[in-house]
Amino acid sequence: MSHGNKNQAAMVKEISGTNPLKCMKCGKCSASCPAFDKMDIKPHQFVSYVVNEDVESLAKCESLWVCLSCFACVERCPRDVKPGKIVDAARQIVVRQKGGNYLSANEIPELIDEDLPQQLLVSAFRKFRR
Amino acid sequence: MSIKGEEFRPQIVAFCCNWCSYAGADLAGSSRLAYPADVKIIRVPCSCRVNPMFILRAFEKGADGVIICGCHPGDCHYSTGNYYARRRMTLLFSMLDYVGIERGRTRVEWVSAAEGVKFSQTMNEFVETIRGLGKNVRLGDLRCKK
Amino acid sequence: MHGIGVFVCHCGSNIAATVDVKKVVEMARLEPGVVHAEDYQYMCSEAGQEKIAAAIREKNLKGIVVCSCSPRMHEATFRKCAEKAGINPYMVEIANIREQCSWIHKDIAEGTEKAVILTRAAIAKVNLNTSLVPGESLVTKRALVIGGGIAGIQTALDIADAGYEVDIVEKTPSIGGKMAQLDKTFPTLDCSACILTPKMVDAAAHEKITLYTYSEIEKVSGFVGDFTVEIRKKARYVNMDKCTGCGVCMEKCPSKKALSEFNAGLNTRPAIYTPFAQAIPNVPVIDPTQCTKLKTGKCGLCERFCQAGAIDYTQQDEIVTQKYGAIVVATGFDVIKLDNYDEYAYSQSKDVITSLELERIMNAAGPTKGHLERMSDGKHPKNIVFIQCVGSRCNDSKGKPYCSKICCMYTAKHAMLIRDKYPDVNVTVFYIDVRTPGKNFDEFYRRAVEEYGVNYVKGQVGKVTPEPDGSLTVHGVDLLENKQLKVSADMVVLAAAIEPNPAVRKIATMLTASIDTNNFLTEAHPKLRPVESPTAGVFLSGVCQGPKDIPETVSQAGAAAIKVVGLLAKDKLLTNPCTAKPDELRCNGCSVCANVCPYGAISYEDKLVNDHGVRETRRVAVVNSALCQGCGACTVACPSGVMDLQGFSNRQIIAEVDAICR
Amino acid sequence: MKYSYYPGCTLRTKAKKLDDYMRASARVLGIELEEIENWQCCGGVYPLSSDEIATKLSSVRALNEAKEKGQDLVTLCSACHHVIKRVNDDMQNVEDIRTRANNYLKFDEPYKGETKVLHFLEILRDEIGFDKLKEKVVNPLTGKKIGAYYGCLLLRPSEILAFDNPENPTIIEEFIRALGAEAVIYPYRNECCGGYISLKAKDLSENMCNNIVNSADGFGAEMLITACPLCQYNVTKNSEKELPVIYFTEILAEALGVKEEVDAQ
Repeated sequence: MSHGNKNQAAMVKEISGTNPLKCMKCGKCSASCPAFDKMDIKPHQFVSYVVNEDVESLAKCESLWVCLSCFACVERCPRDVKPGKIVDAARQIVVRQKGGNYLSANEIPELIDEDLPQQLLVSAFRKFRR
Repeated sequence: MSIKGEEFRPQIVAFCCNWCSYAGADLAGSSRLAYPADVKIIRVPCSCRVNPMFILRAFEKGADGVIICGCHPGDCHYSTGNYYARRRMTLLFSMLDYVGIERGRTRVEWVSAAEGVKFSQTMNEFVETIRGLGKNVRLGDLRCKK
Repeated sequence: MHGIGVFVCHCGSNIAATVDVKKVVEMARLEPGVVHAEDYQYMCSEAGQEKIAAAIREKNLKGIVVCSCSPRMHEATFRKCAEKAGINPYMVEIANIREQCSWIHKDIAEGTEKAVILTRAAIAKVNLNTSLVPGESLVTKRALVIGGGIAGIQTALDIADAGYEVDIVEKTPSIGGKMAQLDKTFPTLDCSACILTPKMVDAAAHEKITLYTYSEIEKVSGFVGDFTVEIRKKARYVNMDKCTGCGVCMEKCPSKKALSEFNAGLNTRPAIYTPFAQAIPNVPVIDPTQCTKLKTGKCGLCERFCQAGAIDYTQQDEIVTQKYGAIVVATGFDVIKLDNYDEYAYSQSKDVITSLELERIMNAAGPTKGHLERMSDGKHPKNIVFIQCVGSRCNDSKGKPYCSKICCMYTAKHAMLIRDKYPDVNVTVFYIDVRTPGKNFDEFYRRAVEEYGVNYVKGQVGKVTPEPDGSLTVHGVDLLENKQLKVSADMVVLAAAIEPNPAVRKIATMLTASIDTNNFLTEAHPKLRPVESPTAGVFLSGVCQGPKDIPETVSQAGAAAIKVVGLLAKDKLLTNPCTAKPDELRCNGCSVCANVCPYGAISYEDKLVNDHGVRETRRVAVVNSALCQGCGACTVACPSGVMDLQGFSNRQIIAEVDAICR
Repeated sequence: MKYSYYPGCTLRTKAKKLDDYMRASARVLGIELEEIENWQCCGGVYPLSSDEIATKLSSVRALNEAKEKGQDLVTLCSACHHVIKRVNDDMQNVEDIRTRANNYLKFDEPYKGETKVLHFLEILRDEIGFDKLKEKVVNPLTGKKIGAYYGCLLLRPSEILAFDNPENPTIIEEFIRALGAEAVIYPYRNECCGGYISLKAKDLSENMCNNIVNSADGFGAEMLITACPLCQYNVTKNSEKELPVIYFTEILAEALGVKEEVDAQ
């Protein structure tokens, strides 16, 4: 089943500090996620990709960039798996690689308006770029 | 974990009360929850049966660590035995500390009959601590070594 | 001691796979005192025991060591075998080379080395064993059952039918427990009250059963066969002998604000009340926190209207002391508090209820007289959503790690009953897994789906939001469709986890019965002794041991009863001979040992002693071996090291330490 | 009562009013705030990865400065509070992060999470007390129907933030009541506004903010109050209904009678 990259899966586990095997596939994370409809890989599926050592698919998915880090899944997960941390770890792996940035500085001017708080840009930079 | 040439393998004595901790150890066994073979268990009726003399004797004879396990406070089969054990061991351990036996070499842990996982975890941790501390020489009685 | 025999068991491959059994035999032969050593496939088998017996007789063995499974498993077996072969049963020691060696180690060299050391320690100990003779104690032929739910009632009935006296102690004003609150029961849908009340009546009418309702256990002392228990009979403020159960007092009582415990807090009851109409005994109690007369001295209406003159505001709690040979714990369960699950809006909306509350709503004697109504506005709901596993199967700090076991079935029952009675109501069940093992259970669940059209959706709900129009939105997910769902509902029912009755912790402590991390009582053996507690004479019945449905509870109740009957049928019990024993010659009568003894087994006597030719009268400690339970607290407390414990003597334990550290 | 105060980037610029109203109110309430010297931006989001420390250092510096002064550290912006409180928890409980951060920062004495991190609302609740606050109100907001919008950062993960019940919080409602207004409770008050996602996926944030505003409006709220500049921005910009979203410090200043003085500055 697992042809993937063992190292990367181990890295996701290490960065996130969670154990995907604790998951019982209840789906409470997916039921709680406000970004569910924008996600190609759904929160309850994150764990399977790590268990099956297919971090590559996870790294290519859109979900990395639409997770809001609102921690609803972390708060409500009955098994202490914390799917939000897993997706963030995968995102980390991507942005740490060269060229993994999801947001370029050139895009910024057309994205902002005059009321936009600094906090938004700071957060976006931290989440979308190395 | 295989027996390799010069790897330090500590000598560890565990006193377990018959009602909770010994049963917890049995549960760890039947659940196949491994812990190092360095731990050898002595069954006593209650943690309050553990005479400080036994612990001193173990160190004299070359033990590197001694752990006493009993029922959780309030759950003692004999109602109050573990409270006696707790008080005695607190005193003994500070005395041992005074003579140079590091705190980490002695430990009291409450393990119920249902806590096989905790028993195994505790033993793994304890052995790890003792491995970190290395061989114990304080109190060792050379006459005992023949 | 010369003449030790060592018997090493293979336990099939359980031991032999990781321990070189032959090597253990070979090493044992080298130990001092050992004159015989052998191994065998299964030492506990008849053939194995015959081998031991033969060796004892032929080699004139004085003591034996069996290297096998845990002594908690087969120590008794091998003691009996030794006794049959003619040596004292206490000349047997067990080296636990299975649970504490072969099962936890993988490497043969390592396992064998440890097995050799454990054997060596057992040999060193048996060298110092002495023959011990158990004493005898009498058995009080009366049993106590703590808890008057279906578990307690059934246990009591079975014990009483066997001819023994039984007392039931029930905390609330009536027996009946949780089952009395249920409307229908799965998988047959028969009426809970219809099958329970006859049993309640039987218990009350049985000549061998005494009911102590509205009573609690205050103190327990003693041991198997001879427990002494203090029972607190809380003041009812109603004279049980005079009360006719007419119920006028309840009608006239002006204070009607207390939430009804029986109706799960959905409506109110008077300050003087019986929990439900079929209560047994049918004698009300006055709730002192609610009664105006008891709080302020004014009112007294119930007294004025009681024609039997049964009201007595001066009644006090009463302590009854009773002796028992055996005690059965049947304290049952409660539904968890839902404080940690506010995402389901239980505390924010009256229309989010627990399944137990729904049970009361569906019941003809409940707050809505059996009509399906919303608690907020009394409207008939059109859409009902059930959420499973609320607080069950959680390994975070909020819930319970176990499966509550009964929820899948009762939810199928509720769904079916609602669809049957109100075909206009849509029922959706959000589940993680549907767990229906049991006779006719899965068929029952399938009927809910196939015949009653209940909509089952796989996926846990994330949140329930109350809407301005009074409806509820259930934010769920359909994992099989991989879609988020928002379902509009008029009522949401939560399958809240069950947990052991919170009172059980205190009771377990009094009984010195062990309890697990979830507050379920521990059984003596998970498979082979499921209704016995590790504490002799204490037995377990019902959910206090683990989640169970009614049929399982009733079976366990019967099993606990037969264990009690087996105990009470004996006139005498052998006592544990491993008791404390002072060395009279060296005792100086300092009294330290008596202070630590939890059983009051130590007293002091003036005795004539002969100390190296000097004859004098000295005050020395004396142990009553009938009372001593052998904990050993005194042996360590004794400043002069005079007190020792037979079977676990100082010398024996030191010999073990020496053998291990050699 | 003297505290160290960490304002954060946005309170210096776009959300200056959030800060100003608070400072004026604090003066009335006798809360003394000493701004951390040379504070650096917290980063806006808590770095979840457990293997790097660089993104946590600015918080540790601020925490250590408060420790050296022997003061509790007060925050106002939800994001700063979230980040600093979680970093502090790491410094207390995650040995690896603690060791590496201290090795790098080389303080006189290693920082081990000694500083207590408080949100300004917690000071109002736990140090001043809402009863006392009520007594200080000179201009009660009687008749106003106000919805509290908590957002996500103040409440979750509750294990660490320990701010309030994460699914049914009450602190801001109690605050509203103390000022004499009516608190409107609506179920979306702890749902996320979309945060930084509004930059690249505006529609997602719009959907979420509409849910929030529609729910609050449905339950009768006339305005929402928040502690987070980003929430304020998103909920205002990305919802269709025109429900005012203002900072909680603004109504505090109003009730305490210092709003005009701030507005005049």
